[in-house]
Amino acid sequence: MEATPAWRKLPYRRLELYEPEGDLMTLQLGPQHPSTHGVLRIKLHLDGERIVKAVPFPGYLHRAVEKLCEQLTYVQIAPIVDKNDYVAPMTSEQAIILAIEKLLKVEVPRRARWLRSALAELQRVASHLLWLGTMTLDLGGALGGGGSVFVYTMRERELVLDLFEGLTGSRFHYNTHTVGGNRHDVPAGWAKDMHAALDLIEKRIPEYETLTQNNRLFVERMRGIGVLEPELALELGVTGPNLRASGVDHDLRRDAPFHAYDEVATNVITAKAGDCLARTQVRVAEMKESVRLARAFIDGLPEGPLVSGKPIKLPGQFKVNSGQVYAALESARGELGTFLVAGAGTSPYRLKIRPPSYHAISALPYLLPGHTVSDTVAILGSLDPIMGEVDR
Amino acid sequence: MTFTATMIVFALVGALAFVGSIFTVRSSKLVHAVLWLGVTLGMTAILFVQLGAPFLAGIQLLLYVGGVMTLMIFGVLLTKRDGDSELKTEEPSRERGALIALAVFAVLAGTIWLGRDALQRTAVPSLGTGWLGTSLLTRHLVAFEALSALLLAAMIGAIVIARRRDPDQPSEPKES
Amino acid sequence: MTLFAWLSSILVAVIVLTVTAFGLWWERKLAGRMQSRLGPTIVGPIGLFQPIADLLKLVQKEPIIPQRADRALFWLAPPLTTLFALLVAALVPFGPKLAPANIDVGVPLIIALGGLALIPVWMAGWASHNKYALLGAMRAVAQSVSYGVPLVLTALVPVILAGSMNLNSIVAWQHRHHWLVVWPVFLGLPAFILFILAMLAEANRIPFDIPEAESELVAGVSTEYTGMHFGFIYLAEYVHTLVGSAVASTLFLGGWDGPFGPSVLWMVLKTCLLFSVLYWLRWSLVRLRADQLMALAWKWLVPAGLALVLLAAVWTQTPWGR
Amino acid sequence: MTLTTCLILSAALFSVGLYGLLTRRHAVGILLSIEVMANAANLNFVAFAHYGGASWGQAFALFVLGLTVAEVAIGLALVMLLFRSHKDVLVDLANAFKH
Repeated sequence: MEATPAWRKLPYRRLELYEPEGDLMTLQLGPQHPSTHGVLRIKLHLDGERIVKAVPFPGYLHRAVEKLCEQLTYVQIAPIVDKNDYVAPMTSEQAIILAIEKLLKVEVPRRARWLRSALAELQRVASHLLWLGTMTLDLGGALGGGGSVFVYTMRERELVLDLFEGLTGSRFHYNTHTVGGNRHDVPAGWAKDMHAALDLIEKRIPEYETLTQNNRLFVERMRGIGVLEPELALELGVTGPNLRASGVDHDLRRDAPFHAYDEVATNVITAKAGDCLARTQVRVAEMKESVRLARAFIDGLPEGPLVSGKPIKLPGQFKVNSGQVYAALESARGELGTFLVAGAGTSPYRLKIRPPSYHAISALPYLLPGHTVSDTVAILGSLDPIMGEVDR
Repeated sequence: MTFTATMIVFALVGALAFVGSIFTVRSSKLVHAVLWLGVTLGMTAILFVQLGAPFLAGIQLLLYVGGVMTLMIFGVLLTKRDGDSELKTEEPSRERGALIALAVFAVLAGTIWLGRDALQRTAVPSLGTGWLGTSLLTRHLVAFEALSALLLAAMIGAIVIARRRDPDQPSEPKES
Repeated sequence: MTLFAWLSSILVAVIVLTVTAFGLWWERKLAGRMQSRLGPTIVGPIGLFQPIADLLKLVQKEPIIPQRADRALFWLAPPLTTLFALLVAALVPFGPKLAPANIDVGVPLIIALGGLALIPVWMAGWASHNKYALLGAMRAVAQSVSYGVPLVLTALVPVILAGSMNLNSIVAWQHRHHWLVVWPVFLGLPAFILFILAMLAEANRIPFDIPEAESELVAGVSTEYTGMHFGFIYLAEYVHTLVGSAVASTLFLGGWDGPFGPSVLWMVLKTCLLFSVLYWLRWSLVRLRADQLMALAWKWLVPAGLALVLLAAVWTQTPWGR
Repeated sequence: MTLTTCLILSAALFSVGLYGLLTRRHAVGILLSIEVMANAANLNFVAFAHYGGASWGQAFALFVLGLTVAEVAIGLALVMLLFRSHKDVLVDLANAFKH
């Protein structure tokens, strides 16, 4: 890569400073576009195929979830918010439950915390698998090599979804967490199934590495593309694998342990380059680490009650404190935080979700200029945004 | 005078070539003009086959239709300003141009017509592509080499002329 | 051209179209198996009539023309893409006597006609009045111009060795000596690989399918097309690959030459085998970026092609190459 | 098809090209017209080669092809230059090359 041209740094906000050879072309990438991971619109100003300025416009999937939650009781919120991050609903749900428990000062039994950790790790594996598939889909197209990797990763993701179904009875929107514990206990034989599934996934991860990181074409498309400098990442609040790929050693599982992560140590995976390839490497390595962690959490699942006291079902059972609380966990995409201000009744006065994807998206105006249209989808894909989470 | 298949093909192809050339010079949209030029050139290629020069026909398609037309398309699109209207050009002095062209045609056609007896020749079988190649490297060797030198010069010249002045630092932003 | 030649050309066109239809089925089946899926199974025995069902579906669909499209070009482009792709097929010899158009300048003509297929693709992209289509069209043009050069250069290797531009003579020469990929292997094999690469690029196949790059440009040149118009563009791409495989088999794999049995069988076998390998490539690789594609063509393929041509010329002057 | 008809067709094509050369204002349009004229000349060469006498006709046609390609490359490069400096390629502006 040649040195970054001066104009790439400057005009992402000041288009008038750029003097093109010919005319600039404005291309609306999205909201209906195969590679915008939902309904993101990016307004691209192109000089030929090179991007001069890029402005992302989120909001096409806005469903007013936060406002809706203000009308719901604390018990009702969880199944709503797990539709935010529809690729990793489990952590999406856990994030809100964490905040509510923290607000209500509910003690969670150890067994529930270990189970939650295991579920979070399984969810991370599933989410990263889907990400890897869509990433190659962005590079290789649905009618090409990308399609193949996508089908393979979906096949393995299915194993995780089967596990979740075995546990909660639902493949997607689980509603398995209640305030103060978990609703569904591990059924008989589930641990064995999980080990079998994880063995298979662990065996196949090297195959994906062959198809992606060790594939010359894939590497050529990803290396040096969309370099996210650590300073910029920190400034924008980018977290999760995107941040770790830029060389910042930050992981809430280790730095601010939630669930049972203070009892089982997490190896934080980082990479230096900060480009699309580094993000790929970090995620694939994280998958291996997550497999290890999930095994550890299930193997060491302590005996005891799953829910503190009597399961809380009715909103009236809450003794609502006034006050405000922020709780965060490390979802597959980064720091998924919830800011909760208690209301007078049984529903929150204000609920604000801090989605990691939104902050990842905000890096686009800085990453895209200087790259081509082809790189746009690679960069966007590598940031792993989930529009449901971005727009809420 | 009997109508043979060759004659019918010639009439059709020739007419198409002529029509193509008319549209090439008259189309208001330059993109259409380029495509019509393609028609003319392609039809000429067919005529080449009929005139016993299939190799030339192949080269014509390869170079002209494949290469030159592609370049022209680039030329048209890169020199486009905003919108379609810019691709249209209004031609001044259309009548004068037509008059001159007609006069030239009259002179040419008249000359051909006057010399029609001298032009009564029978077709000779083509000497073949092999012979063409041999003659290029023996009898026309100097011209052949000169042509290759010219192509090289043209290539370098085109690159030098059309190059961005400073490819690494496209136009330093001026502070405003 | 005689009447026989014209008739057999039409026959070849019909055969190629039929074969392409089942090539489609074969690809989907193959791709399905590669992706641990089944592929088409419903229509006909083992889904064999799926392409026909697809065709019927496409024919029924309403052709939609965007309001600001260049109507004439928009209509004309898709059939032309298919036509040009089919024209090449008429030049490929399927047996010593089974060459619809057995002409002396087969190689340049094939490459020229193959290059021509670009024009309607560009027409389609430009006429659509869609930015994605236009970007795709410009990519197609740039790609075709770049890859035309190595295509010509590598096709020159068998021409130089066999001393003829007639495809049938080239096969006959391979029949007398060796298949070109077998001997001289240091010429034949690299030339064959380069030819395949350049041919893939000309046919817009992955990893060189940037003109339609559906993840970036929605569908590139075919974005605005519906119904049978889309079908034509789609078909042309397949015909192009099929015919390209046939040409590659002819030039490098000995064409209709085989140890036993009818010559047509060998030709079809080699073509299908190559076709399947290309599909295999398609379903395992990601696509390159436009600038990487150009860099590959000009920095590697063109110099390599030039070197091969030079080497071939030298080889013919050595005692072994005479 | 005789030599005469070929020559007449060629003359017609040439005149049409000339018309275009005289009336087009867009630089690329002028290049197109020149292509038509060169093509007409080529037709003459090949026709004479076919109808006896001029066996070198095909060789010359080949040279003309090469020359035209070179001409188009240079011509388009100039057009690009013109466009870049003036944002327009009407040949009236070509005076600009002087200064």
